[in-house]
Amino acid sequence: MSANGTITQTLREAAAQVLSEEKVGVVIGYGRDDGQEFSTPVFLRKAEEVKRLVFDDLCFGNLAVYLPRPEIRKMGKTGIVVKGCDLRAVNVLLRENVIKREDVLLIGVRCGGVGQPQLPKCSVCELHDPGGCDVVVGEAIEQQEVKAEQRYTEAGKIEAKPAEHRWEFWQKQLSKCIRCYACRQVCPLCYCKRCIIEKSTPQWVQTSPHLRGNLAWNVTRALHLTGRCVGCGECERVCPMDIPLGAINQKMAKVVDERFGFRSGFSAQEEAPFTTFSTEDSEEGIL
Amino acid sequence: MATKNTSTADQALIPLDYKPSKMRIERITEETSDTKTFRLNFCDADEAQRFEFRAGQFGLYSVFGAGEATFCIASSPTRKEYIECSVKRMGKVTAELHQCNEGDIIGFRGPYGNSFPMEQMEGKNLLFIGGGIGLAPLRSLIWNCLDLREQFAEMTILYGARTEADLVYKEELKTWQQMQDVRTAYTVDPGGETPEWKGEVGFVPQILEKMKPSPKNTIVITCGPPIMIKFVLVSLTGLDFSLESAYTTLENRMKCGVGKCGRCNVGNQYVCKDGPVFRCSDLQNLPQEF
Amino acid sequence: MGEQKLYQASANWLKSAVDALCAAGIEVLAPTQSESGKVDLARVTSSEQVIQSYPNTAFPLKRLFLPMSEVLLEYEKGEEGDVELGPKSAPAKELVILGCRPCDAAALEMLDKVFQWDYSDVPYQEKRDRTTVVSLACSEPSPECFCTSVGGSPQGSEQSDVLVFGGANSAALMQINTAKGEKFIERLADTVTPAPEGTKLPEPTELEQKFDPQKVKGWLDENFESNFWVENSLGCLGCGTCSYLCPTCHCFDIVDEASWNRGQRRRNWDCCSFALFTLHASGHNPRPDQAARYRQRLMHKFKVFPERFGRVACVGCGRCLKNCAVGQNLLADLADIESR
Amino acid sequence: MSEEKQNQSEKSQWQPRIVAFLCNWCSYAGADLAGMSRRGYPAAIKVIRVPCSGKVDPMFVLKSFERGADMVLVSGCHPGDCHYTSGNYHARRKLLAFRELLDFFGIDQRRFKISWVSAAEGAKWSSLVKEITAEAQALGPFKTFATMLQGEPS
Repeated sequence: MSANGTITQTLREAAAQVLSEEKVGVVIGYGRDDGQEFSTPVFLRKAEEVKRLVFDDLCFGNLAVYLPRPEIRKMGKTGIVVKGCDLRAVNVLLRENVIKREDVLLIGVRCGGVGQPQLPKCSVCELHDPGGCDVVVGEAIEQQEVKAEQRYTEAGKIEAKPAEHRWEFWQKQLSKCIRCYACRQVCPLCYCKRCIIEKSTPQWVQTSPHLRGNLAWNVTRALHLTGRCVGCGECERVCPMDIPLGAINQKMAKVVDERFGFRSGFSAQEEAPFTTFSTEDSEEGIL
Repeated sequence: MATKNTSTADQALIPLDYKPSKMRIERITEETSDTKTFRLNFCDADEAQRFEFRAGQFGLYSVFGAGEATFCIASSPTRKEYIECSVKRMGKVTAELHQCNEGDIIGFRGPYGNSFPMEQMEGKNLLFIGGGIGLAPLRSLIWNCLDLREQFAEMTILYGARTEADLVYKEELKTWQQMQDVRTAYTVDPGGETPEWKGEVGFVPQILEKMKPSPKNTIVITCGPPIMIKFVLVSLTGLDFSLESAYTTLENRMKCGVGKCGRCNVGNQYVCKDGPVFRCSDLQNLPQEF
Repeated sequence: MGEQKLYQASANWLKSAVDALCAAGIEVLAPTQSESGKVDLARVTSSEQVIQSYPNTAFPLKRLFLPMSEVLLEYEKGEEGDVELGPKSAPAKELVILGCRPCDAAALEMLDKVFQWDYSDVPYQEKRDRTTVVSLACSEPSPECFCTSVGGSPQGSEQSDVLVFGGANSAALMQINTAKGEKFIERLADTVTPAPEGTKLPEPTELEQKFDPQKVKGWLDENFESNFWVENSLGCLGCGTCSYLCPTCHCFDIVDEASWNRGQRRRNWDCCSFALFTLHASGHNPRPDQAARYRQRLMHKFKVFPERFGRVACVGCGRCLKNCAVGQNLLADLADIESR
Repeated sequence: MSEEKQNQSEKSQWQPRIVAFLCNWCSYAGADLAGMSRRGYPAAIKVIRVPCSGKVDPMFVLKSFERGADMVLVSGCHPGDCHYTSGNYHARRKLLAFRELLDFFGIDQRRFKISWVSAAEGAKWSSLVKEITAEAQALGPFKTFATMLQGEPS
């Protein structure tokens, strides 16, 4: 067990305190029932319930997905357990005015990485220590330096293929899509009340799970997350068809990084690349 | 078989391949700024010959390329030369329907669902209460009853809309008004009237209470927006009507129309198969999820 | 039922069946394993593609009869304003499904009930009629399995034309249940022999009953309004994974897709977890939140279906709990209901 | 006729379909000027007028391909000249990123063109259209989307 193992106790104490002092109406954290293969979301309303809380290396979920939900907001101020990667999503929600800082109480966890073996995103994590949280638990973790070329290795593997092979690859991958929209539903940044796919006048994206519709859906999803996606990788984790969605998002993250020097979710004040522009932007490829 | 409402093996199944019949739009009538009535004819003479329905049943109308949408058949089963439907412009299919011209071909499947209880209505006083576009299913029934007038006792029509401009079937409203053996009351919501308006002003339930119809030997059939139905039922109860002798129709999003696509159920009742016509007293026992 | 017809075959029965059927030019679906390790039924042309040992397939059978997306209608608008409708239905080719599990075969019973409810659904029935289902009895149920709680059994023969016991490591015993099953055996010819008189089926595999659907229904009857629905759906993301992987979920959408003067009407899977599922064009939604949608899913399976069709719409395959992204656990929810 | 020759002759008869989204203020006026000054340009191009190049959502482009376009062009005002001050700057960011995504999927990015044509550049418009029509002709029918529906999911 990694360094994460010792955090549970401190986390429970922190949650019990904010609940008993009525600083929050709910704490969203991770719990694990018997037989569960990974830690799953729990919603705690009372200090007595904190024994359900755990933190371990199977806390994959990005709980920020629950923050915009009306049924959660009804409970009052929301306490939420966030890893560094989750905090980036919270920052985007703040930046986009979906939630207000005073409506959330961030319980940051110094996380050494999740997954057995560890997820690729954790080995290039630049936010083991979530800054700007109201409470932080866990011991300090030494931050390894991450080089630019390490950030986009999944996208890079696909970029390295010749174009025909890329299309062949994606054709195979996208044909598998069953349009369950788990990728959208699990994404903390897909908070639209009505997704473009659910609008029919006009019907921009075909809802049928054939390659044409699936391509349109996945292109649309990728573009709507460009400059916003924080790379938490939840979409890829939950995809029941094992489509490498993370690579698509990573590609777009790379595009905005290279073109505009922008990486999403490191601050709640940043200006997103598609809400602004520079007169110096590249003209390459324009006739 | 112990299960309720399930067909037994010896009952012949109707094959359904989801292919619609082609129908030509014979006439388009503009009812209001956002509602049109379409008169349709089967392109195939045999299909026209075979087609039968009962008042209250619905069909799935399709504009090829836009999709299918569900509407009741608004014309009377006694007028066999055509069918009519009245469509309010709301979503994708209805918008496309409104773009259609006379002579265009659209698709139709049906009729589906149950119908108004014509047998129980025989010999009774009939009270029709309609609101807005909800007059469409009632219109089918009203003409059906008028064409068989001697089978029923008194007929009363109470109809209201938000404004004068939102009243549908304006010509027919006049015709009914002029009939000696039909009592009518038309109303618009307060503020919806023009200086020339000679009808009532007020919400349908208020006018109903003012009219004080007798519950004796009367069957009520009411269609309209859910909020109107809700208060009409309150008023009816206040006037000593039994909700056992009151009927209404439900609407839910539907795709198949025949109990397979799984979205129109309210509790264990499928609007497409067990409805759209429901007895009001039965509705009160269903989960309030409509 | 008359005398049970039993045949015996070698441990390699699956592979020999694939070869025999392929040689006869019949379409065969058999368990295969993808690069990522996923086991699924796929069209095969040779026994080399087939694996013989697996807990269950990733997908249930429903997509073979109710495809994820299928064309119901093709249309083409002519110059004169006329519309041509198609396609002409092609004669259905015979198809044999090899090696599905008894729970997945049993699910066809529920689908049959819906698709034969007063109206016989032609696209479904055509595929159903052309297909022979050869199931493989379970000797080692997985931890997520609970077929015995919903009236099934690891050796259940419901809707299996043939049920095979053993195989992989031991000789196979085949139980023939229908005329389609007999035809299947004929095609295998010399690779099977009638079992000697007095041959008995293996002892049933034990699988503890994990809840009582009657008790669950009793609670559901009384508790349309309950805090349970809100509390237990807080974590639910509202995606379609559970429904899409469910052998009995059958809800669908019908959409038109047009390009210029021609297009298709397609039937696509749909799911009661989606907000759009019941949304009216007016904006009114009878099931406005995830709690209502989650309730619909449970109610439909464990209350509405029993009331309309005499049994629950669940076969206990456990795919929903195994695949849920947030660990939503149907079994735990039902146990919770039972304890109330 | 040999099969190869037949293919060649079909290819020469074949006309590409190019969908062009032109901003109302510059490129559309530029195309108009080309017409008024009797500068010919190939008719393969189908013009859709939009208020601003910033209005063009990548979904417009995708939809065009879905509906059978062999090439799509988005054209707006030169940087600094946008009628709405910055629409074309936004378009530049959005559309170039979109083009990279298409390329990532392995979809031929030569099928998607972006240009700046001002209201005074009738000549540029005329030569641009000639140039890209020739390129579309040489590339042949855009099969990626056309063949996409042939394999039905099973």
